[in-house]
Amino acid sequence: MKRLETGGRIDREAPLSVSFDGTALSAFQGDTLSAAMLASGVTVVGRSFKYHRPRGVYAAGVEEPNALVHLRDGARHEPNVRATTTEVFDGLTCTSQNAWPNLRYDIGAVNNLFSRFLSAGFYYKTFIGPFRNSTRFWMMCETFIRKAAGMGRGTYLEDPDSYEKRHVHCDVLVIGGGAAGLTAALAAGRAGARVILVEQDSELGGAILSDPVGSDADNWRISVTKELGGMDNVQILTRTTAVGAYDSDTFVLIERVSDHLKAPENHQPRQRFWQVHAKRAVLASGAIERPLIFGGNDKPGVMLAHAARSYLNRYAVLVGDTIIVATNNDTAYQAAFDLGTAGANVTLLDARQSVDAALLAEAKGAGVTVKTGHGVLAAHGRGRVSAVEIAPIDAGGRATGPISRVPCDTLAISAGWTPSVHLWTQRHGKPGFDDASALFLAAPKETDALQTAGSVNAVETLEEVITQGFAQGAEAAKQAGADGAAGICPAAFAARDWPHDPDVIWGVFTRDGKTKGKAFVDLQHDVKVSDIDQAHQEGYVSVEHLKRYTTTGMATDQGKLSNMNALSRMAEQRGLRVPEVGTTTFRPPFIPTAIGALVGHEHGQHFRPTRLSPMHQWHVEHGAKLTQAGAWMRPWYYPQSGETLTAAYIREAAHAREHVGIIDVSTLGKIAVQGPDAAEFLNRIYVNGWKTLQVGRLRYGVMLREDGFVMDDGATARLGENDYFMTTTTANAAKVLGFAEHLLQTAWKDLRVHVTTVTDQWGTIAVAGPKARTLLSKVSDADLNREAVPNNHFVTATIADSPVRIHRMSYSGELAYEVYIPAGFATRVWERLIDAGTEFDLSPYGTEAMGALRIEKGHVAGPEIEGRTTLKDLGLEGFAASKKPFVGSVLRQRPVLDDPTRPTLVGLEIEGQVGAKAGSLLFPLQGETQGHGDGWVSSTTYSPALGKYIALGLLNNGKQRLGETIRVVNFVGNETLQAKVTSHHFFDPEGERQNG
Amino acid sequence: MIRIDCPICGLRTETEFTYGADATVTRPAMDETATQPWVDYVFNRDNPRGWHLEYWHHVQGCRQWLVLERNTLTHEVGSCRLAREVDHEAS
Amino acid sequence: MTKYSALSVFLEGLRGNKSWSRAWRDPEPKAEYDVVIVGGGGHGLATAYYLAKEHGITNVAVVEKGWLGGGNTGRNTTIVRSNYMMPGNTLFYERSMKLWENLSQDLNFNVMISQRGQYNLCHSPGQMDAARRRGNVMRANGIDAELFDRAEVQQRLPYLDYSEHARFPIHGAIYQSRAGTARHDAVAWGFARGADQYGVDILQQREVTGYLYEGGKVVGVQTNKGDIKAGKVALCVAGHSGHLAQMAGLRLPIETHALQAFVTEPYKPLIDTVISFGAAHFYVSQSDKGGLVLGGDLDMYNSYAQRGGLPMVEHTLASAKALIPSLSRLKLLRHWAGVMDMSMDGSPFITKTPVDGLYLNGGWCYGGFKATPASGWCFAHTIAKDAPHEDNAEFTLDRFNRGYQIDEKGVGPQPNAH
Amino acid sequence: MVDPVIPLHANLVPGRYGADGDTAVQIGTRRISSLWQIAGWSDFEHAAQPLLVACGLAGPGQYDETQQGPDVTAWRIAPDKILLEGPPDLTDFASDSLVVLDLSHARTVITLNGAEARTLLSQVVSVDVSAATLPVGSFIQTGLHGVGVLLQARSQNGIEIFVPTTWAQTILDILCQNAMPLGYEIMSPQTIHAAT
Repeated sequence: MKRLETGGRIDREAPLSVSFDGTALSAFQGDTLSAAMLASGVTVVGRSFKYHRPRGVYAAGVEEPNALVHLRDGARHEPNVRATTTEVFDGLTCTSQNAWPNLRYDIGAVNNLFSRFLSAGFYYKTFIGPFRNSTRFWMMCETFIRKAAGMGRGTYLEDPDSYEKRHVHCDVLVIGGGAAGLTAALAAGRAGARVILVEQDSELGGAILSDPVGSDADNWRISVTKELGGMDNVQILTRTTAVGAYDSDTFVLIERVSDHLKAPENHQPRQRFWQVHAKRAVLASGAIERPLIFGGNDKPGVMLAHAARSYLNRYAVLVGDTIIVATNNDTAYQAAFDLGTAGANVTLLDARQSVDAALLAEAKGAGVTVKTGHGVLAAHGRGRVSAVEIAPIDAGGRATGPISRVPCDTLAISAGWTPSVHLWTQRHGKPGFDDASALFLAAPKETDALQTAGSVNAVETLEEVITQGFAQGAEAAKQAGADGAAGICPAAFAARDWPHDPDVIWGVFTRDGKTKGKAFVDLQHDVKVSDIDQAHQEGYVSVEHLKRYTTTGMATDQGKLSNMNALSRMAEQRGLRVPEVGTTTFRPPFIPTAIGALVGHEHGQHFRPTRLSPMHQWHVEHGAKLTQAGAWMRPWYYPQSGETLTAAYIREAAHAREHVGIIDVSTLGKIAVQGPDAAEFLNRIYVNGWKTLQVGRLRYGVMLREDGFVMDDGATARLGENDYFMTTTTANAAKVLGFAEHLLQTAWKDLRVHVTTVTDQWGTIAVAGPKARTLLSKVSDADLNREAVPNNHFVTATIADSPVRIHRMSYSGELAYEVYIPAGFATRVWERLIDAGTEFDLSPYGTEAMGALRIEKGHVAGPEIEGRTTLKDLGLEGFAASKKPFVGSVLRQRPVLDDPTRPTLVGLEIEGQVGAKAGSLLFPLQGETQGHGDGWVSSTTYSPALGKYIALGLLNNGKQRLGETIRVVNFVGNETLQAKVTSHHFFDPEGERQNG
Repeated sequence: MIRIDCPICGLRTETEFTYGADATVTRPAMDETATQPWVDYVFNRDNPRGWHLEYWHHVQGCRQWLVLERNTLTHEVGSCRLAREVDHEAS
Repeated sequence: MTKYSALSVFLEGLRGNKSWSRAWRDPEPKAEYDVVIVGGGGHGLATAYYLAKEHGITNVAVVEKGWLGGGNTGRNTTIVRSNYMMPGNTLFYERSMKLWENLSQDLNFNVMISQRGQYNLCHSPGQMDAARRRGNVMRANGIDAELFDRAEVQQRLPYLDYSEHARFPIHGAIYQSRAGTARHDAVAWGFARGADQYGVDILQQREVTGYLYEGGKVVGVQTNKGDIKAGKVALCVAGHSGHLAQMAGLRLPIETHALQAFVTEPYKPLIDTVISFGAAHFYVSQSDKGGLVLGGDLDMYNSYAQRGGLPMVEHTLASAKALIPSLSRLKLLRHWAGVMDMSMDGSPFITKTPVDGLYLNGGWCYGGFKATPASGWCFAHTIAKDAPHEDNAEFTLDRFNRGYQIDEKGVGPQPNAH
Repeated sequence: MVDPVIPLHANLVPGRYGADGDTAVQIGTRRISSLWQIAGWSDFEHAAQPLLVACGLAGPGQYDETQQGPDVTAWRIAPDKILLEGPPDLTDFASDSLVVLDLSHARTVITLNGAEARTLLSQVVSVDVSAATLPVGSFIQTGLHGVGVLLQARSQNGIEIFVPTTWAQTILDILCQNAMPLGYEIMSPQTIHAAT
């Protein structure tokens, strides 16, 4: 292996510092990592998955199964990086993987010696272990298996780079920048369509980049690329891979913005995710060369013929001195000729019995020896291939004559080409089978918006590739509504044809149909021809069974190299044709894709949007500890210096009962219900009646789901004749609104009602405590006397120059008001209350204290309205009107929901000085503590007002058990308490305080 | 990424919508007191494999409930109408 | 039939692995069976196995339209656990767990039960309370469960996001140490081999197209390759239950939805347990091969397409990175979807149907894999005895009429929310 | 009446952020003088006409086109709903056929200006925001980071985003995050006020 003095697309003026396992490589700008490895004589680049066999560079593109490395280090460390698609940069460091202690002496290679015992599915048959009802033996074995498995090593360090998403819309998306893609983009661009042309390589050209610089092909590429570059309506994305074709018109592209650099620069993302919506798309994704199968076909020094040519012409690396090219088709001849011309001693073995005379003549001219009707039966060599056994073969690939051993240092192979139909099948399912080429091809219908062009269709000549690309591009533009003229297709250049031959062999075998030595179908996963045979023998005959039993096609290349050969062997075993065997399904992504790129910015604090009260800034500035409530951040408690949550909530709750407290309840869902039929609407959606509610009043309401369980509760005020103001719980606001809109737009179209969220319009402050009225009277112009504003009434007023609405209602059980303030004035009103409250010893309180107050009062909340409780369970059946139907009124009467022994809401007074934990189970004082218990604890708190720990719970037949002492068992906390069952109205059951 | 042609807003991605399930069921009249019609409406489904009529709610757009024809096997979409303009008995 | 063991692997290896026998036969169907099971996935094969093993009913056929184990059995994220809270579910899933623990020995097939434990993370005090209730129910039913606080979780799973940037901070977790994973394909193959050894006929590539009736009773199935008579016909076709029930004139409380699964490239061990995020529907484990297996939420709309929509791809991977920031540079290898019977309360059916002679096992939502052994065990009991076992007594179709909704999440009759 | 507080003011720290080079986009906010929603039913267009005329508007308008009157801007956000910026108190127009709702505090405007304003927008919304599809004078209701917003193109390089107020901060944060590779400037609220 050596770097040539001239030629290639590398910049010899720009040598780069690149190392592999600590050894410096010869590398220039324009190299891929695999090119630099080959240029530097690196033969073994990695170890295989199962047998840890040494492997070398096998391909030159995304299909590479062997050359996977650890790239970079520290937080930018990345495992399983394909050297063949990694552009080198100055300072690149990479190391080998899946080898210990090192690549040369890998302990794991012992598996290779025992491979006969590790054949397909061996682990299903052993490691079962002697112990009944125990998985211990297997798990012990598994520990070792897991360490040996896997490929690269990941890191626990956080990725320092950013990823970006973009959404673009175009008329024509062209996938692939090879000859067909270039002409497709050209035609569509000339027609005036908005075109996006995507190419995964760093440059446009596709296979043309493997032609010599200055060749006709290269000149053609430059001229077409130049014309495309001049079109404003054509966007060219290089270093970008179309990884997925999703529903409708959606494609996902991943652009590697900074991967060719040591690290992203100037705040640029590492990668960019493009979500493309394309009216039409042209898939010009080309084809991937297929390997021939024979014994020892995995040895370093064996590689795809086109890869050898690519390394030569693009990177000026001659991969060997004495090269055997083994093929079953015409296309490998060009590789042989170029390698010969570059100075290698090349022998070409063609499996076919007869070959076109012109081709043979050309070979003679290039100094390439051709043996027709011959194949490689086995490759030999330690570390690297040093010789091959060749033999004359018949049309089935079986050796028919004497075997001879020929020395060589490189074996370049080709068994034909497999079209890359991945994106088409992602969208449309299984491909069709083309008998002429014996290949799976896309089967587009005339109407499909995803068209195909070029080698992906197994087109035989370059002329046709180019004209088909052009025609498909023009058609796509026309279908997308671009009506300009595409003009004339650029003339083709000379290139080698790809004549179809459905009868080509896929492997070379001994006289009795065996491979000679280990012959690998899936290189990375070490699946041998004999594994496929064995799976067949054991009855794993379906393509899906065989894939899963042998793991063929499941490696990081997802079968790009192995699928067709595996199918061919299966077909032989079953005596069927390949299409009758079928094929597995290609799934996105086309190539392994960084998770970060699919996430973009939606991680960390941006994982989900955050919703903030208009008074949020004040809470933050005043030291509130915040908690999540769905999307919202809410003040949990306001700790004084060094105070714990428990100390703080007890202080805050007690304070509200003694003096006055305020809490930000802006998170309550608020819905404007408007229209002449609003009362009828409320009557239907709430269990209680609304026809009598007068303007200026409000009322508590409960609503059920359609299935009769409780959904939500809250107060609704009547602001005007046709104007109601509904509140919902924080958690259910969106659900209630969507449900109301659904009913109004589908089932209740006759009701003239609109519902609109006004949660964002209003900040809300609850003011609670004996001094609440005094405080509000001081800051507002309203008359809040008991007579003027009894409970469940509201008034409009002004506080701190802001218009507000003061609702008199209580959640805490105290004398309490809710002040509704236009959001932009909310902080101002809050601050006014804080200032004015000094003389009343006002203190803000958070959600934990709010919880304590509502538990004392026996109000239900989320832990009780948990989706499985009924009105009766929660002691709310008194609200249900008997004379009118409402949502859920029929299904709530199903027998199980109506069972009198169901768990019902009770209070629990905990004995002793330790609180119960919510989620504890309830059991009678006597008997086993087994099963589901007699109920559970839903909410707990220390009650400052009662001076004891209390809880709410749901207890079987609870109403009949008041006064009973029961056990409260928290198994996971190893704690059993006793509690007395009481009414859930612990505090001020008569409501004297809130009505005072 | 399913794309839905909202009659009000135009062609949009599915992420702007929430799914409202089967649009072929008819909610019983409010005064229906028998259990079975409600059980059928709330719980039982045709669940076709192929073309289906479904409710979708354009929550991040015009907030209209839509009736969309969609193929559950291929995810192709057909007509899309405002639910309020769909005569239920006729559909 | 070769008995599998280390010795047999050794001896066969010496002989070049040439004399392994078939794992199951490819028989010609008989004209009539005592029981025809429709659906050759894990549940159908387990049903056949336990019919033979527990009830001595061996004149059984399993009819599969494609290849056995080719549906959801081979598409799921392989998690087994028994952390169910609702009466009707708790003991059923624990029966399954107990069967799992002996399944490799029972089947003489290593289904690779790996009791690596499972963490359900909690991100608020309310979630901790709900987890405690679940854990207490489990413990009171003899199922292992532990509740960990944030510090304990951090010590055990140091690679999660405990930074101040975490949108949903971790408050703690509920943990079941006996939970874990199994090798999904092996479960189907092991049950198939086990059933076959009892004489059950597994008929692949044969699609049921209708039923044979006598006086309103189902007495067999029509298939694309001819009729087969049967004493009883049992459906095990989760994902397609609605479709096959409709052929018998039944409307089910089921919608079919697609659930996605994801696998990364293989890596050396990074995550040695199963972790479920509490702030979004997301869970992760690492397979023996080294791929991280990620599970997400439903695509939200009815679907029979076995491929996933892009929004849920983005959503699931966002959850992955939000939970474990270091996953960012690791690479997604492949994603796919299975079609789920999503029932109206999130719980399954193992029951006789209103049609005489027709039995239903379905409605598994995305809990089907872990239920496989108990599902087969209980369904076999139900078919053999014509009455449910107490562990599946509530998995009936009429429970919605009665109001017995087994709703683990408390979200109500909204299939895509379970 | 006092000035309402725009929730972003505390966090809009004027300055230049992100990538070096030309400032690709300026991010700021502006006051909403008033915002009302009017809604009706099958006779909505008829019922709304007097109010629209009083606001100097010709009619209910199109679903994608901003209607600009002398003092009032209007967006037809649904078949039977119109959002109006700038009108006086509309309470008196309410009837059995028309309901009105004050939403003046329910939205916050985030402004994007600059050569890459539309690029930035394309990073956060899935709709086509190119000038061809979202021309000057048009509007779109769509989702941004999971939140329903209204976008309007005020000029070739100037976009306004109407965000529900309680989501405004999170939207601003995600916009800034996305603008880092472009290079952006946060405009001081005073500057913006002076400019509008």
